[in-house]
Amino acid sequence: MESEKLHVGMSLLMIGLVALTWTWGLKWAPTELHMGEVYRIIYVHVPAAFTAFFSAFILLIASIVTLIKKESSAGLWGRSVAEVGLIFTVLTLATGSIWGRPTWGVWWEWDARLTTTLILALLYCGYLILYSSLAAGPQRNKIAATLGIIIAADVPIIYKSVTWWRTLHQPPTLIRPGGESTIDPEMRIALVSCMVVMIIVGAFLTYQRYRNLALAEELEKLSYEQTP
Amino acid sequence: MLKVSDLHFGYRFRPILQGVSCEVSAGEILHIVGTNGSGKTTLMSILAGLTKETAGSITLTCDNQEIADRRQKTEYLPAEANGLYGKMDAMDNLRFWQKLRGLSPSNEDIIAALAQWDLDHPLIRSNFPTEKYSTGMKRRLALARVQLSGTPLWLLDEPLYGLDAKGIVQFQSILSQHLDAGGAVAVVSHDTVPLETFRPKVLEIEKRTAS
Amino acid sequence: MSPYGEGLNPIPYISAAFGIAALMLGGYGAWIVVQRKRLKAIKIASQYRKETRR
Amino acid sequence: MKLLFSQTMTIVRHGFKIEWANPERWLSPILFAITMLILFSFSVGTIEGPDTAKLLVAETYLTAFFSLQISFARFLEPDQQDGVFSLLRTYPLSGSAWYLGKYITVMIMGLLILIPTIFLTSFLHAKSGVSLMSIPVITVAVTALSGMAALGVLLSTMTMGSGSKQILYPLLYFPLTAPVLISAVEASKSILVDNVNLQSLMSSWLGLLLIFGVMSFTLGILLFGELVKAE
Repeated sequence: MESEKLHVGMSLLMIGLVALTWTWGLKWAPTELHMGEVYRIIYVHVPAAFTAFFSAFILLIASIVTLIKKESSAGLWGRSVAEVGLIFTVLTLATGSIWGRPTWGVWWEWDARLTTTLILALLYCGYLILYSSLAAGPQRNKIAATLGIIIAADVPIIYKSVTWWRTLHQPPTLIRPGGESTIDPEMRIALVSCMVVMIIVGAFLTYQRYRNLALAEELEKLSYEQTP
Repeated sequence: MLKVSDLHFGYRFRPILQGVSCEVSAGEILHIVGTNGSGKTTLMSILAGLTKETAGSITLTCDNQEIADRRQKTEYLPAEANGLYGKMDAMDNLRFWQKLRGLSPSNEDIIAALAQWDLDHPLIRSNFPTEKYSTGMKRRLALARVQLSGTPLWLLDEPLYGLDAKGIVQFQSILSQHLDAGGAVAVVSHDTVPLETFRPKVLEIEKRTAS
Repeated sequence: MSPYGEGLNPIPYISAAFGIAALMLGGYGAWIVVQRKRLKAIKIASQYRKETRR
Repeated sequence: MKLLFSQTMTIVRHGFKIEWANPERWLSPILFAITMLILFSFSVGTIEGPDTAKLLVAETYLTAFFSLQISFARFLEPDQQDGVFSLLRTYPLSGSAWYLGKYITVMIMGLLILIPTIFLTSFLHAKSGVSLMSIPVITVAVTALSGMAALGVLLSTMTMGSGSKQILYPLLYFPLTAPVLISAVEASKSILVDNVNLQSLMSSWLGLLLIFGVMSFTLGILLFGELVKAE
């Protein structure tokens, strides 16, 4: 099966790209004046956060397509991108709190971005649980698509309210994790390349997960054909 | 009135209806027969507009105009459900469904319809929740809803379920009134004897054979 | 300068962050690969049975 | 258009008939609110000092938040019995009239829970001198309710067929309406503490509440019709 070799090749490429951009961020990017080395966590935290929120956008598109084109497989795409989105939100929270420890001295800080990511993680969990709790079929695709649109439409409002709420209670600290305020050009290139690679990895994982789901559905189809 | 051509329906890759075609004209009864699980109820729910067919076409024409939204001219009686709000009484239940159709029946019309089904007794027609009704009474109330709806096409799934002998006679009388007035009926019923007098047109649905 | 920044050895934090990232993404990828293999095996088995039965 | 309006009014009128015939459906959220307020007082103790308003506002909105969720979760139960919901889908009933009817019913039942909660907090904590029973605060609360009700009807319809309804509320409904809680609490606080007037709040919290309300309602009207269409 030639496509097998293709996918193995692609995954190796992914691993190579990630390794390259991470070493770039870890080794070759300059140290940060204020925070020293520990800021390098930004090279995994910010790309993960960006991918997490970007997958919410893709979920919106997949959901709209599901509602418009009934027979399309967009429902499975929505389900896969939500799962990958959950992985990245959890990753963002983990790296965010690891970065927070040396920066704020605590594992959790009610930073606007982190809080929104936390809520987004809950929403992804809700989406996946609702998806699996419904009986398979066109109705489930429609309900999941509706929820996908609601979640994606709500994220900006959540972020807005949390940011206002956050600035009300604590004035923004000088360097916030994920803050690009004091970033110089060299760091910016490294960060952007890390982000681009992380988006590609996210897309690749979503595509592979989608293929598994499509394969599982195909097997279900076959199993029905066998039943008398 | 109702024309169904080459209807296909599959649920989760399982083809249930394969190329069903039939026609019901005004004043006619279509009796849908078939073994259990052959898709009779699925066909009814497709005709009622609850489920979408995967292929094929259904056209409903009343006084030779095609109806865009079939639901305006169709009343559906599901097999295991009567569509009654348990906490509401008979009058309110009937009034609710007629109002949704844009009709506003007076109390007399509702009571007259209930009378035909022996449900018009003052103690049981109002402030008496329908959840306290017996199965037969609920079925008769649902049939009263179908009768009051004034729609030309009736889709009745096991209408005789729970009806006693008297109920069956009442059912036959409203059925003949409906047919004489130029209405049409598609019915699924295991109990075929009461329908014989109307010499129904029969549509046989074979069970899907394993591919 | 963040009060906790100086004198704190950043290596464990950086390695923890990147380690978790590698673990989660790698683990998820591996899980997908395992799942793909399992599904493929079932598919091939069912096709084989179909041929022999006909 | 007239049919649309009469269909909506039919759903609203019969919605009330059901609620009236089944008082437990709206009494239990109110009683839940009362108990929560009492438990709040027991756990927080007497409230004085600068933070009084903050605590009272938080207490009110949290209590209202949870009791509203109870009534939203059970909102479509009468429709689910005896195949009423499926029969409604076979009727020539437009999705928006249906949604609008349900929305109005939920809004009024929501007010029946929200207003007593606000009154009770002010009543129970009269000694603290802070009262939420003022027009601006109630306007903020009702605006918050308008968004939550719009989302509540949609989510109730979506989770109707799913088995795990209980878990879906903390995972879906609360995170989605978190901005409403934040905005309502902050807006009410700025009214009570800094006696900011409503107009200036429009460009901040009240504005966000309105955007949330309008967005949820529009999503509701558009997506509800899609959900009930023949699948």
